[in-house]
Amino acid sequence: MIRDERIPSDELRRIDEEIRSNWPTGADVDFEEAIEYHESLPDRKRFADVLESADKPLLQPRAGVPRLDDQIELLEYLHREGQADLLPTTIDSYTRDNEYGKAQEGLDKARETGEDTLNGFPAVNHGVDGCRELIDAIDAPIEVRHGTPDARLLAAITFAGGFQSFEGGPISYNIPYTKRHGLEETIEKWQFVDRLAGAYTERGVRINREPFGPLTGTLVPPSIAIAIMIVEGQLAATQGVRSITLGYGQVGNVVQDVAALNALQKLGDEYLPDEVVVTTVFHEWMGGFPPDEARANGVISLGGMTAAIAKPDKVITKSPQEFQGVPTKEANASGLRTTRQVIDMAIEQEIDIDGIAEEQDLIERETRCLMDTIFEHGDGDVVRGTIEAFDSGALDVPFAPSDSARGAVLPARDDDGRVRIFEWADLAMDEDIKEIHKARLSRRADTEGREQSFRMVADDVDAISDGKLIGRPQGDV
Amino acid sequence: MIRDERIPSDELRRIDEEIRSNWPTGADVDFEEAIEYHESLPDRKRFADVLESADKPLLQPRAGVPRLDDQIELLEYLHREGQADLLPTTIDSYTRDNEYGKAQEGLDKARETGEDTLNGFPAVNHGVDGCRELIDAIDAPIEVRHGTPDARLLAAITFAGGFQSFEGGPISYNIPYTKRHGLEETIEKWQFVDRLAGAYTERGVRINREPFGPLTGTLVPPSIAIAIMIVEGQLAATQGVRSITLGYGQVGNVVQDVAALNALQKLGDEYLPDEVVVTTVFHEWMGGFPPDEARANGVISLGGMTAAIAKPDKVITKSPQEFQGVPTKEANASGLRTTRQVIDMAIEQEIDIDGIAEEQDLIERETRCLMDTIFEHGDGDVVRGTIEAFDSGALDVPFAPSDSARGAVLPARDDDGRVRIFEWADLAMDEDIKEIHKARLSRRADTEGREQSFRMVADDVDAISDGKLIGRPQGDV
Amino acid sequence: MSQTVVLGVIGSDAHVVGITILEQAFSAAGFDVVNLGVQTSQEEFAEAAVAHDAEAVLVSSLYGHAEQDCQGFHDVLEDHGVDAVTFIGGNLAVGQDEFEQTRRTFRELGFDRVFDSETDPEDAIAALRQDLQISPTESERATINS
Amino acid sequence: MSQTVVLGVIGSDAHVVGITILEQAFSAAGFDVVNLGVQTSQEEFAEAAVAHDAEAVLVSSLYGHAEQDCQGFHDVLEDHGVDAVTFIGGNLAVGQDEFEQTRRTFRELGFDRVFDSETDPEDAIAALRQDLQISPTESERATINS
Repeated sequence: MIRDERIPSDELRRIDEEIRSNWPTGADVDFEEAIEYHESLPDRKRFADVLESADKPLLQPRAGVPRLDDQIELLEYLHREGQADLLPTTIDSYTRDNEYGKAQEGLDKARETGEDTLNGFPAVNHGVDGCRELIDAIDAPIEVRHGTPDARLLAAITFAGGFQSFEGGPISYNIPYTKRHGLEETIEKWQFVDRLAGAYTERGVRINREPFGPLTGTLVPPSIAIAIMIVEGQLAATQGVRSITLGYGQVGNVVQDVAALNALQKLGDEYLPDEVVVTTVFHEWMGGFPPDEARANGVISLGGMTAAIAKPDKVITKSPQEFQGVPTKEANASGLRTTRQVIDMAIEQEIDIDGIAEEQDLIERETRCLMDTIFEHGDGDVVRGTIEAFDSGALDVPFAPSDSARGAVLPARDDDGRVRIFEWADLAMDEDIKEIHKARLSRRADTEGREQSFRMVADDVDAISDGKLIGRPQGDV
Repeated sequence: MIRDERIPSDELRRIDEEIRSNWPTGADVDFEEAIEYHESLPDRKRFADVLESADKPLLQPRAGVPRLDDQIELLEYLHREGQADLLPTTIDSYTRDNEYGKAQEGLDKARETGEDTLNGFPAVNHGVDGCRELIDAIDAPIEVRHGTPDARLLAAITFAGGFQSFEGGPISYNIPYTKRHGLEETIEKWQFVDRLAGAYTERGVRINREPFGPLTGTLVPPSIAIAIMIVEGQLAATQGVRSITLGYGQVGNVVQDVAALNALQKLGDEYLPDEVVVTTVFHEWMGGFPPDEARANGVISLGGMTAAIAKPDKVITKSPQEFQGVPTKEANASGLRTTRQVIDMAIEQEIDIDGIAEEQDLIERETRCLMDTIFEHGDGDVVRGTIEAFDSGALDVPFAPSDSARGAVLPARDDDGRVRIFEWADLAMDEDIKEIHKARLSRRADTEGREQSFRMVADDVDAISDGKLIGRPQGDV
Repeated sequence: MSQTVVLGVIGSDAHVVGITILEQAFSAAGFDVVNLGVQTSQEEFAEAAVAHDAEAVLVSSLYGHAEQDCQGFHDVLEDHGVDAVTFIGGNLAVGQDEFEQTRRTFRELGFDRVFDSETDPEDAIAALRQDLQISPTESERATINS
Repeated sequence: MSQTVVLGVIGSDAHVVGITILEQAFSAAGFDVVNLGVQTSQEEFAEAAVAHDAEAVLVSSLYGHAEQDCQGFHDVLEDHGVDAVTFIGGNLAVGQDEFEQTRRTFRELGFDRVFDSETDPEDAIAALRQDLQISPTESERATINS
C-alpha cells in the first residue's frame, strides 16, 4: 500500500535501471553526465529561473511534431514569430501509451515520407542526444507536455536530455486522459517521476513540475481543480521537487477566473512546504471553441484580458484554429500575439473588479472542504486520502472518463456565468456552501423561466462554441 | 451672424431648392413622396426604432464601394457573414468635397472597368432611386457615413432615398477632416441638414443623427469629445431632430472608456431637451493599429470587452486589416464577429470595476467647465459660444488639422494609461482639475524616470500600434 | 416498470461529455441507465445488455472512427442473444458534409436510428419512447431522424 | 538668437499628428517654429520662409504622394529668394521597401536630408543643429541619415 513517502535512493536507482531497460535509448541516460549538461546551459534556458523571475505573465503555446529538425523549426518559428517566452514539446500518443515500438515506426515513416504520422514528438525514441539537439538549438526554456499515465522513461530521457520542465501528475494525467489506469498505479509511477526531478533538484538542477490544471477541460469547478493541484504539488514536494507550477483552466467568467487564480496561488503557498517556489499557469479556454477563427480570437482575447488582471506567472495560449484540431504554426503564433497584445495593453491598467474577494473566499472554503476530506480519508496521508476520497466520491471530477473517478458531479453556470455545482453526488462539501450554489443556480433558473436541470449542463457545454458564455434556452431571455 | 435658431420653413424650402439645383439628381427629390416611401418601410429598417429598442449593443461596420450592385453585395455579406445589426454606407472623398462631377467620372469608370476608382459610394450621383434600390435590397437599417463639411445635397438625396441615419456635424466633420472650412460656415450648412432631418421627424419619420465622436481619433481627452457631442446634439435638437446618437472613440483604458461612455449618456440626457431620445455609440480604437492581424484582433477585443461593460447602444467595429487601410469584406466581417463573441461572452457577467465613478465624476466636471465656457463665450447662444470658444482657444481639439481650432492642447497617458492633458494652452478648465492631471502625469514621469515632455505624447501616439497602451521609454521600466 | 438502456462510447474514443449528458437526460426521462463510459468494446456493450436485460443500446462516437469500431457489432449482439433497439450518434464520419450518406452506412450496419452530433437529447428520448411503445412507420421514422 | 524653422504638411495631405509632435520637439529644442499645418502649398512654404527669415524648411508628407507634391518645390523657393536648409520626412513613397531609392529621389529634388516615418524627432533636431552650425562632410551626413 503506497503512501506519501519519499522513494529511498536505492529504490530510485532500482526503478530507474528497470525502466531504462524498457527501450534501447534508456541506456544512454547517465545521471552525473546529465547534471554536467544541465550546468552547461545558459541562464536563459533554465526553466524554473526564467519563469520565477519574470515580471509579467510569460506566454507558452502547445506544439509537437515527430521529426527533430521539424520540431526545431517549429519552435524557432513560435519563438521568433509568436514571441513565445517559453516553449513546449508535445509528445505523441503512442509514447503516452508507452508504445515506443509503434512510435518508432511512425518516426521512421515520418523520416522517410516527410509526412507527420505521429501527433507529437516521440522524445523516448529521439533519445538523450536527440533531446539535447533540440535544447541546444532553441534559445528559450522548453517544457515536456504529454498526457502520459506512466511517464517514467519519458522523464528519465527528457531530464537527461536537458528539459527542465515536465507537465502532468498522477491525477491530472490519469482522470481526464485514460479509462482504466488505477489511481494507485499512476501515483506510484509519478512518485518516481517526481523523485527523479527531486534528485536533479538536489544537485542544483531545479526541474520545474507542472500539474495539469484544466483536468477534463469542461466546466471544472475551480475548487476541484485547485484541490487536485495542491495534492499533486504535495506529492511532488515530498519527492524533492522545489519548483512547482500549479495550473488552472479558464472558465470564462472574469471574476471567477481571477478569484480562482488568486486562490490557487494563495492556497498553493499555504499548503506546500516553504522550500517550494509555487508559481501559477493559466490555460486559455480548454472547452469547445467556435468553428470560426474570428470568434475564436474573441475567446482567446477574453483569456488574455483575464490574465492581464490576475497576472499568473504563465499563460498557455490557444490558437484561432482550435476548433479544427492541431493548428498551423502561423495560427499558433497568431494566438500568442493576440494574447500578448491584450495583456500588454491591459496589464498596466488598474482593473479592480468588485466581488473578486468574495468569490475567492468561497473558492478557498470549498477547496479546504475537499482538502479536509482527503486528509480524513487518508488518516493524514495525502496519497491514501486521495485514493480513498476518489473511491468514495468525496472527491470527484466532472466529465471524468476514468474509472478512477465517479464523474458523477455535474457543473452548470449561474446567472452571472460562474461555474457552480448542479449535481453534488457524494462530493464532500459543507451544506452552507451547497446552499450558496443552489441559490445561484436557482436565480438562473428564474431568469430563464425553467427548472434547474441537466439541460443547463448540456447547454453550457456548447455555449462558448455557439458564441455565448451561458447556455440560455433558444430564443434568448 | 448665425445663432442657434431654428431655420424657418420658407428659408428651409429656399435653401433646399437652391442646393438641389447643384446637381441633376437633386431634381428627383420630392419631400411628400419621400415621406410616403419611408412610411412604406418595414419596422426592421427604421434606424432610430431599431437602435433605441435594442437590449444589447448593436454592431455596425464601415463600408462603401462605388457601384450599387457591389454595395448591395457588400452590405448583404456583412449582414449575413458578419452578423452586423446596423449597416453603413460610406461616401467617397469627391462627394465629401462636393465634387459631384469628379465622383461621376469615377462612378462611370467603375461601371466600365469594374475597378473601384472611388473610395466610397457616391450617393448623390446614384440619386434617390439608386439609394432606394439599396434600402430595398438590404434587410436592416442603413446609416450614411461620410466626413462632408457641406453635406446639404447629400442629406437631401439620401433622406429622400430612404436612409434614416446620418453621421456627422459642423464641428466633428470640420475640425478633424479639413483645414480651411470656417466653423461658422459648417455650422450654417449643418443647421440645414438638421433642419431637414427635423422636417422628416415632424412628419413621423425620425431621422437619427450621429455626431462623429472620435474627432481626430488620436488620444482625444474624453471631456473634449463629450462637450463637442453635446454641442452638436443641441444644434440638432434646435432644428427638430429627436433621435441623436452621441459618439465616443475608445482610448484603450477600460475604466476611462467606461466612465466616458457613462458620462456621455448622462450629460447627453441632461443637456439635451427631454423630447430627444439620446443614445450612444462606441468606436473601437481609431488610432494607429498594429501592422499584424493577430495583434489587431487583440485591440478589437479590448474594445469588445469595454463595450460589454459600458453597454453603449451601438459599437462601430474595426477590422484586423485596419493597418493597411480599407479591409476586405472577409476581414470586415471578422472584426464584427470577434467583437460579437467578446461582447456576448462578457455582457452577462457582473463586472464592476473600482474607480469608474470617480473617473466619471472627473470627466463630468471637465465637460461642465467646457460647456460653461461655451455658454459664456456666446452669451447663452451655443452657436456663437462654440465659434468664439474655439477662436479664443478656450475650446480646442488635440491634433486638429483645421484652422478653426488651435490644436494647441496636447494629451498624454498617465501611469495607468488614462488620457490626460499635458499641454493645456488656453483650454478653459478649473485649476484644481489641471492639478489632478498634472499629478497623474507626474506619477508617470516618476515611474519612467524622465521629465514630462512632448516626448511622452509622441510615444503614446505610437504605443498601441507598437503593442502597448502606454508609450514607455525603450528598454521598459 | 422503467426500461433499461445501456449507454457507452465505442472503441478507443475517450469523449465523455456527451454520454454524461445523455445519461442525465435518459435518467431524468425515467429510464434506468447503465453507463459503460468511454472506450467500451463491442463485447462490453453486449454483456451489459444481457446482464441488465436492456431494451436499448445507445452507442456514442465522436472521434471519427465509428464505422470501423462498429463493424460486426450487431453480430456480436446477436451472438449474445441481445434483441434491443440500437441507436448510434455523434461525429460518425470524419467529413460531415453528407449526413444522409453516413446515416445509410450505419443503417446498413444494423442501427435502428442514426443521429448527428447536433441532436438534442430530447429528440433521442422521444425517438426511443416511440420505438419502445409502437413500431413507427418508415415515414414517421424519417421525420424524426431528419 | 534662436533660429526659425518653417514646418508643414505639403499637398492635400491632412495628417496632423506628426507635425504637431515635430512642432513641440523643435520648440522644446529652442527653435522658433512656424507651423503651417496640413495641406500647405509650395508657395505657402516659400512665403512663410521669407516672412520669417527661416533657416530651415521642414516638409512632412504621409499620404504617399510626396514626390508629385514636391516637383519644382526648390525652384519655387529659389524664386522667392529662400536659401534655407530643406528637410523632408514621412511616408514618402507608397511602397517603403527601398528607402535608399526614395532618399535618392528626394535628394535629387533638392532636399538636404530625407527621413523615413520611423525617424525620432531627436534625430531630425540633431541633424538640423549640425547643418546650421557646421557644414557636415558627406560621410557624416550619410551616417546620420542611415
